[in-house]
Amino acid sequence: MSELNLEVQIGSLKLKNPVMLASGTVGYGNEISKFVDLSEIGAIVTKSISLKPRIGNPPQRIVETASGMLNAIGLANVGLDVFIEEKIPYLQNVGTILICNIAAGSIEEYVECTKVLDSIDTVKAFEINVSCPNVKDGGLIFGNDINAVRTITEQVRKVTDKPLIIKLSPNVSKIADFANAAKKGGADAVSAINTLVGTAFDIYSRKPKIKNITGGLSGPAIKPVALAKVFEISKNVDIPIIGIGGISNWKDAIEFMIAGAAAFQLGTINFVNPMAGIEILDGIKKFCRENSINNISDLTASYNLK
Amino acid sequence: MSELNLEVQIGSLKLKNPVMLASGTVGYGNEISKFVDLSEIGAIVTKSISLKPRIGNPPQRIVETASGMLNAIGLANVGLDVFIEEKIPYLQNVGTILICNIAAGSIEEYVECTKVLDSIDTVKAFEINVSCPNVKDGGLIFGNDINAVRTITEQVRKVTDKPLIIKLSPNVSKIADFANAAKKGGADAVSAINTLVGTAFDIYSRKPKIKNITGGLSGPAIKPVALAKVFEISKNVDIPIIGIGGISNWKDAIEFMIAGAAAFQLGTINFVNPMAGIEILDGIKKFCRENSINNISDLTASYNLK
Amino acid sequence: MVIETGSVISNIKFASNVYLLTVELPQIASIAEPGQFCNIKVSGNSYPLLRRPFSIADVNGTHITFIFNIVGEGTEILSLKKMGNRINILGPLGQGFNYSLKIETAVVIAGGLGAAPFPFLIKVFNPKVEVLSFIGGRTENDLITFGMKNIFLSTDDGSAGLKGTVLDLVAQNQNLFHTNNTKIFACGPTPMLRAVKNYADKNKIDCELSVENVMACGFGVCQGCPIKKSNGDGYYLVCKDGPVFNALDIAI
Amino acid sequence: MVIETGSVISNIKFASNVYLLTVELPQIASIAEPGQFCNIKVSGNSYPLLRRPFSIADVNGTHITFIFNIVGEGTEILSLKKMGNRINILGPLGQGFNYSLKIETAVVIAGGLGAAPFPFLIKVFNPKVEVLSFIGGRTENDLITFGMKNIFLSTDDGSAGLKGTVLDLVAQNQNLFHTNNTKIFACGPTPMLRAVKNYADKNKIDCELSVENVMACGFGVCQGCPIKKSNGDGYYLVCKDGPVFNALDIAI
Ligand SMILES: Cc1cc2nc3c(=O)[nH]c(=O)nc-3n(C[C@H](O)[C@H](O)[C@H](O)COP(=O)(O)OP(=O)(O)OC[C@H]3O[C@@H](n4cnc5c(N)ncnc54)[C@H](O)[C@@H]3O)c2cc1C
Ligand SMILES: Cc1cc2nc3c(=O)[nH]c(=O)nc-3n(C[C@H](O)[C@H](O)[C@H](O)COP(=O)(O)OP(=O)(O)OC[C@H]3O[C@@H](n4cnc5c(N)ncnc54)[C@H](O)[C@@H]3O)c2cc1C
Ligand SMILES: Cc1cc2nc3c(=O)[nH]c(=O)nc-3n(C[C@H](O)[C@H](O)[C@H](O)COP(=O)(O)O)c2cc1C
Ligand SMILES: Cc1cc2nc3c(=O)[nH]c(=O)nc-3n(C[C@H](O)[C@H](O)[C@H](O)COP(=O)(O)O)c2cc1C
Ligand code: FES
Ligand code: FES
Repeated sequence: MSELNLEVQIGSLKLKNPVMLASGTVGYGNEISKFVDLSEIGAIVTKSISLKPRIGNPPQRIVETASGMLNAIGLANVGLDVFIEEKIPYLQNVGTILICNIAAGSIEEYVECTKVLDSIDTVKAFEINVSCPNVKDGGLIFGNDINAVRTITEQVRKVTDKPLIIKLSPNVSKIADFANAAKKGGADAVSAINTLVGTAFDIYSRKPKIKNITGGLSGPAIKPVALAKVFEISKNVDIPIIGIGGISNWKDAIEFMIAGAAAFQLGTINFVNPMAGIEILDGIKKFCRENSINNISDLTASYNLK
Repeated sequence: MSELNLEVQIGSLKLKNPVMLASGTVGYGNEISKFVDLSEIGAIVTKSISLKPRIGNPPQRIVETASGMLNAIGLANVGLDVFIEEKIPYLQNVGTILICNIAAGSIEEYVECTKVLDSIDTVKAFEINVSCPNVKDGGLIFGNDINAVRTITEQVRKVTDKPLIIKLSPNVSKIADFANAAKKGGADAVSAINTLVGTAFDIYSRKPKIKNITGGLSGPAIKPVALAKVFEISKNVDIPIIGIGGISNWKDAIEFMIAGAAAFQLGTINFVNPMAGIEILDGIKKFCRENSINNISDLTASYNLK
Repeated sequence: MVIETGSVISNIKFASNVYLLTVELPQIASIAEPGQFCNIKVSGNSYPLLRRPFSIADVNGTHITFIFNIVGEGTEILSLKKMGNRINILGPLGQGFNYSLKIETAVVIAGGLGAAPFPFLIKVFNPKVEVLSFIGGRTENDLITFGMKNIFLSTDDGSAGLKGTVLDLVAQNQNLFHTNNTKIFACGPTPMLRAVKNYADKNKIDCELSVENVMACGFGVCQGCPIKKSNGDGYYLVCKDGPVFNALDIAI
Repeated sequence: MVIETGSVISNIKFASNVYLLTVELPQIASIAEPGQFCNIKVSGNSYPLLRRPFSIADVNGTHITFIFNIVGEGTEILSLKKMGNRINILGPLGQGFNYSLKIETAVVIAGGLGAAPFPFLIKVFNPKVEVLSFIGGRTENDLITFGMKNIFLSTDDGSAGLKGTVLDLVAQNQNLFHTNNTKIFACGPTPMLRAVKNYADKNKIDCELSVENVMACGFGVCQGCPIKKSNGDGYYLVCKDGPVFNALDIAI
């Protein structure tokens, strides 16, 4: 039996396997490492970092929905300085690829953050969050504007040679156009999707259940939408895709790869099952062996439309 | 105790209560009437009708997802002539308001269908489906094009004085802009939302689980998204809204009214519980009584954002 | 067609993965016909969302029996039901078998779980009808003979009965058919039904097939369950026009 | 902090709507501290999606006991667990109470289900500590006295104990506190905690509050459970920095 090759290539970034942990769902790695040996995971994407610390939105920040959840954390994060001083030292020893996710309220801030982090060896790639729906400035405004996505990509590209991943918003009519803008701007890959805009009201108080009024919908509920977005990009744009949205088990993960993803990220499932990353990796290995797949990357975009 | 007034007004259309049954989920009324006394329901919206019959998409047309389902029926319908000859006679005696939903591949077809149906007394209003994601021609192409929505509305408006409802696609960045286009085009109301584009793949055959490749996601999974769309329209456009998306019980229905809906439609839940319409009506009555609400319409857009 | 919530009378595991579920459903039982099915809400909450369709396997007074195997989460939940649990069931649905008096020989062909609708059918046949039951499966464990009569068996692996397909088995025993008034009733996987249809066409034997399709509503409103008509390019709905069709009417 | 799947030892309904659930959880039991909580997966499938947080009410050898009431679908499912059922539990989580030796009088204040964390706390106190338990509820049925010591009761409707709030009850018995080394431990609805905090501030009594917030992860990664710091405009995370806080540290 030939050796199973789990390596995947995302632009110039090589991962030992396609399992990534999504931004905002594993903090800076310390808590989740109590459950999974991070060195077995393909890559970890840190919580969106901004130039200055953000305290985030007031509570209530989350609410459960049918097979999903809404969140409006408001990009709470320690800010660039503390991240570098306190979080990076831990992350450099975990033995997995570290990808820094950056969120910003202006193009300058994206560029500044990237520039600073570019000099840090431990940071192997960037994921630019142009699509967070839960902050007043930036976020969704960029994510829904093709030109902004293109410009941000171009400007960030200028200050780093490391792999650049643009994380796309699903709250658009044609996500392929945005993937194309990212590509034209010089991105190595896109990740799709961030959360869908949603809300919930308390019928007695008539208040939104989330203080921010709207939040981002994640979890199994959005999987069909996320798959359709990944598939749309795959059919229309020649760029590596990192699939995200509602993955809870190895079957879901493989479904994303078939639909076009080169790798995938686990989000909400980490909250429910912090060992999901390892379990999914095991499931994938078993599937590949049982189906005589020698290179996991052969699964990518292997859809059969006949 | 004062009498509870369940009447709602949607433009010039008055309904005895806000419970409507959504297009494509109750056929032409005959099957569902075995479970509910339709005369107790506010209105019934018939399956999208087109000028000529459509046989619809080949199987598989549906697949279950987490708290939702994908469908790609392909607007299977009997066509205008058979509808008028065979379906209308039944529908005219059911004792509820009949709203005809029209789908078409061209503006002319929309106009033609409306013109023909306008002369039929039993038809009390039109719902124009500019947003079906599952047909190659028309559908989503119109639904994602603001000018098309505006033009269709204007043209249809010219041939009927009956209440005109435009059913909007959620697969856009800013649904309020589309609601506004409908309003400018002369619509009395908008209904939101139609299904979200989604897909699913079989990991062994690598084929899409739905023959049409993508389908429309409906059911509880989409409720948070639907609520956010209704709320977005309510905040930005002064037009009556009919809320649709994942409603399964009376609490969901009231949540939609609070978020901005003047009335609401039940879709997927009809498949699981064909008596849902009546049960929801009962639940709403009880809620209003317990909360001293005398006019159900007071709930509409009664959100408290403080 | 009613919605009825009934108590589980028994839920017996009677083969490796096969269960016999009996539920007290007086209303449905009083109007059910062989070949019809019910759409079952397997849980009390919205997981899973949709009902699951199952053939009416047998009716005894006010009791309805279903035969099912575990293939996914819905049937898994169903397998855990215990005496006294209440289940919400929609039925009876669809068009059943036409089992008129003219039939002299009823050739029942069942593949695997396709045996499900036949105990009820066999029971209601006029006693003069000669029933021949041909039951096929991949292996011995797949063979369900519950409620069957004059049983012939086949397995793909030869672990029981003839080694071969159920169609091989039928062909081998063709001499038993009183060809003038013979009718085939078949239920099973699509490849089997296709073979049965071809066989019936070729031998000009009247034939009814009970087919399956994924379903959302089960009562004709969602249009989710089409099956191609043999004439023209339209579709029938499996849940409303079927699940039993004359083999001549459908293209499978 | 481990994920452990344990068997239900017992699940007893001990008041109108209140359950005492005991689960065999050797790993969690061996490291749990009073005031910590567990995040429980109430079902074996994805409905409901998220875990549900519950205080560790008591630890006996390898057994952990939870006290809960039915408020929604998750707790409803939990109430149906029977001996032998397996439950997947994440714990122990968060920071518990500081119950150091210096305390002479421990004033335990519980509102309704807020009684949950105290049996364990009371058990681990140094035997010399004098425990006074003040338990309030809307009505008699809300009062949970399980595992409490030196109990004082109040109800809003006067159906048991003092008619009034639990704070009225505390004030009435203030003479029992050895003020120098008195410490308050409180858990209950936010309005009650707010009143306790004010009371402690005013009387300069050291005070720890166990607070709640909706949670997704329970172990500090989602940032879903903020509570305002009393100084500065940042937030603590209830699941990681709490659920027990010194009353001086948080704004509620
Ligand atoms: C009219 C009719 C009568 C039936 N009678 C019986 C019966 O008597 N006994 C019995 O065991 N089964 C019967 N079935 C099949 C039964 O409905 C499915 O096995 C069941 O719905 C699967 O549910 P699940 O949640 O366990 O599996 P899921 O997780 O929903 O699906 C598991 C796998 O089965 C496939 N599947 C699901 N539903 C169907 C379906 N309706 N048709 C074909 N494939 C499907 C899925 O695509 C998937 O691959 C019948 C189906 C129909 C349409
Ligand atoms: C650290 C911590 C310890 C807890 N300890 C206990 C305990 O020992 N015993 C006990 O009975 N309960 C305890 N709770 C509360 C318990 O977690 C909730 O009652 C439970 O999650 C409700 O689940 P459900 O599915 O039944 O209700 P849902 O349907 O989820 O919710 C029903 C209602 O309760 C509200 N709610 C849900 N979760 C919370 C929450 N975490 N905080 C406040 N309101 C909520 C919802 O907004 C809704 O209005 C604790 C909560 C926390 C955060
Ligand atoms: C609580 C929470 C916080 C998140 N924070 C971020 C973030 O800071 N930056 C980001 O790019 N995405 C963030 N996301 C989005 C996830 O990375 C992911 O794109 C999304 O949740 C969909 O995947 P899932 O369905 O697997 O959760 C967050 C998601 C959740 C649920
Ligand atoms: C099987 C199916 C068929 C549908 N057919 C139509 C249709 O013909 N015309 C239309 O406007 N909407 C159609 N819809 C959309 C519904 O009317 C409704 O907008 C959507 O399902 C969201 O509501 P729900 O979540 O309550 O189902 C269909 C939905 C389903 C599930
Ligand atoms: S299953 Fe809905 S029409 Fe057949
Ligand atoms: S619940 Fe996730 S950080 Fe507290």
